[in-house]
Amino acid sequence: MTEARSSELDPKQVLGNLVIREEFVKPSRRVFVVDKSVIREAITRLLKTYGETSIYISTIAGVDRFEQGVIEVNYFISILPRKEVIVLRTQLSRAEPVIDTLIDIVPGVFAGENETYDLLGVQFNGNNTLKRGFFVPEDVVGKGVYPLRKDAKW
Amino acid sequence: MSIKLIRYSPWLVHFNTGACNGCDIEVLAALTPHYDPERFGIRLAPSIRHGDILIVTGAITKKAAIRLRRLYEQMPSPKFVVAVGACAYDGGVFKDSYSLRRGAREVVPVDIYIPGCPPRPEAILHGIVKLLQKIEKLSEVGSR
Amino acid sequence: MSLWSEILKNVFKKPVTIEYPKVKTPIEKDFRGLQYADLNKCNGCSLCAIECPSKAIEMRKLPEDIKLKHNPRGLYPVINYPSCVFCYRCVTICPVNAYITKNEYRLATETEKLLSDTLSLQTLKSGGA
Amino acid sequence: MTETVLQIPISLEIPIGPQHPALHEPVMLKVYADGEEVVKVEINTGYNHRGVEKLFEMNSFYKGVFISARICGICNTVHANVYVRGIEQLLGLEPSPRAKYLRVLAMELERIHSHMIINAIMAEILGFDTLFMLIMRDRELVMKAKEILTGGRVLADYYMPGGVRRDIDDVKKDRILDILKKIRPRLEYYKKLFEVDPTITNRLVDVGVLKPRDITLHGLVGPIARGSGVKTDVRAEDKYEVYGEIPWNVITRSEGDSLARMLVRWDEAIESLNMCEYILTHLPGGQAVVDERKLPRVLPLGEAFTRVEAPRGELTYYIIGSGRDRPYRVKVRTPSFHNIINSGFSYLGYSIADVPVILVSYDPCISCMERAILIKDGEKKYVSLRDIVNMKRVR
Repeated sequence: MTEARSSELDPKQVLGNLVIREEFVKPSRRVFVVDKSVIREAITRLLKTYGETSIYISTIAGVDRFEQGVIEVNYFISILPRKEVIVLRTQLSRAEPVIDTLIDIVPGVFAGENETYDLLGVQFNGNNTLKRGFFVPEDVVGKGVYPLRKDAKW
Repeated sequence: MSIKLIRYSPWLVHFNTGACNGCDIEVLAALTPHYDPERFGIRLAPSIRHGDILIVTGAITKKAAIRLRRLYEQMPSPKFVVAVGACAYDGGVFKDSYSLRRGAREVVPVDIYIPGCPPRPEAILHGIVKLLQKIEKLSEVGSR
Repeated sequence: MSLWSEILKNVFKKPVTIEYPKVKTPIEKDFRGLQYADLNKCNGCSLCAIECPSKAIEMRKLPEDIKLKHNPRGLYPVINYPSCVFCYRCVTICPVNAYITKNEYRLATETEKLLSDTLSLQTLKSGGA
Repeated sequence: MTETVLQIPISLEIPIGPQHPALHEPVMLKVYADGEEVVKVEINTGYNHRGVEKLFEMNSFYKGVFISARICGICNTVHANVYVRGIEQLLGLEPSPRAKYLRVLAMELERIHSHMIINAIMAEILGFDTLFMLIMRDRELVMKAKEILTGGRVLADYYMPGGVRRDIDDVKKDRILDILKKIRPRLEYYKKLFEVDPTITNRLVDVGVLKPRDITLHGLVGPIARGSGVKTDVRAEDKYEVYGEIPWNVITRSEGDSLARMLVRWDEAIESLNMCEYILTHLPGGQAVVDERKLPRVLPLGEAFTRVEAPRGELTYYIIGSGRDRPYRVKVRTPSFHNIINSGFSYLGYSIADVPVILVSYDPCISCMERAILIKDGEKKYVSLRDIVNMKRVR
């Protein structure tokens, strides 16, 4: 009974005071901008409300916003009973892109966090599986270049 | 185009150097009943050391290039290389990527190119038959 | 019982194999095979070379003895087939529909380049310009 | 249990790949085995990394349509479709109803042939080579239908923002319908074979069982999730193109083992066949082909996140426009990226002989997986694709 009711909750209510502002990604997918320090809490709340078998992290997309000096990390979360995809967006400073890992809460971020680290150089605190050069060829790794950064040269 | 020319059974070795699987499934399709290259004695070799013809599919990534070179060195002579698809020729749509070498010929000597993206199975067979005719010519010159 | 009928059916059935070099497999008329520019129409705008996703098209100068009124710049596209991905972007983007498309797919080549220049230049002769 | 297995001293290291006769995929596996039990598998990847996401940023977004199709040859129409829909969202274009129907037709034909090829490979892995050859023979029919529709056997290059690139007439329509009629009894026969044949069921039943909780926590998608009773299908959730209009069902099974995953695929192939026939008999009139010369040249600012149900599961594209002719960022997350990299836990407790079966039941596709970056290392028990198949052959 409680299960059915909780799946009707709007994700905005669930996240509550964590949301700094709301944006949109076409086609009408809601983006909740949260601070990087509360990302673990946000995911835990979503997991608790909707249940472990009802949501999964679909994509982790890092974006280098070169002009603004930030690296965005977007978590695309699919909520199955609501047939909806919401986005949690965090912004990290470009000079020191560090964010807490989710790997102990949701093991499925393993692939995404590794990829974001190798391509964009985002450090995930507490994830000790990160390793460079598994995908990027060695000559690029040797120069310490993250290929998807806008100022990358090789 | 006569098949009589073919005296030997060339065995193929297939190496995917970073293809999109398009060429791979067409190479696979070329080996199935519809086209049946075993009529010419062509079949997949169980190991690189038994192979006569190396089929290279896909863009040559820097990591795979090292392996391709090593495979080529391990093949017994005479050995021939067939580059299948635009990616193996020069990278196709992927040229200019940070992760690629420009084409198979940078790494190994290529005997025949099969254009297409991906080539039809018939085109792959056509290319191999053409290569066999070339081999035949070479061996005739050699025996004289 | 059904086993026997299956066996009999298969004994008299033709094999599915197409004896390829002897028998040609049926190819669709509009299969994306080789394409080249018809110089009777091409105006040398270079749009195909710019738009080609695999950068397989190179604009070349026409031979000196050929002067075309509709082609003031004297350029024509030359496709390098091994590099081409046969997406037909050049065919659909061409402002004057100058490309001729064929369903020919047997293009295996021993040489490093297989160019469309002779095919393109032939269109001038046959067109009787 | 997991911990103790990992602590067993490693007795034998078997390197497999990147070139291997049974393995047509460029991955290198280091398998650590103790007797029959795999204790650890390391995957070395990067052999197929082509830097696609950077290429999107370097080329105009029209070239991106063709690059996206070449990320994966087996699922090229879905890649192109999801990219084109993202571009359409940014440009504000809407294709005609006929174009939408034709788009779905191309995608469903591709789903049939993709599901057939993975089932054929599964038959080969089980040592049932006759079945492999039979399925591959019948798959040629689907390829012919694709050739009639799109002009290419594998790579369709069928999509353009605003519509499709070629139309079909009544003659072609009837030919495709004829082919579909021939395929239907074959698909039903193979499905029955997978249900009843002891050669297959003895190897697949109760192998690689996944619970719904494992599926969502590890982000597994597609037929794998549906084989474990998780009802997730982007076609039903987003109702993109015309999936909201044509009748079809989401297939789920509750067993969660390898056989359930393969049977979900056969059921889906039959479901796709029904959709194709419905589309061909209910094709609306109008203009489907878009004039590429009149399309806008600039991609406006904005963000789009589009999803599609690829044969292997949910495929997502995240596109950011730049106000110029090239996108600012394109992020591609392919189904194999999650299905293969995150599924390492599922091999625990099974013997070596079961590893290839489990692996193939995930429908591995390295080119999809590595398009951007692939990283993996020991730590977990990690087993990769078709490669492990080889393990069996090596022995």
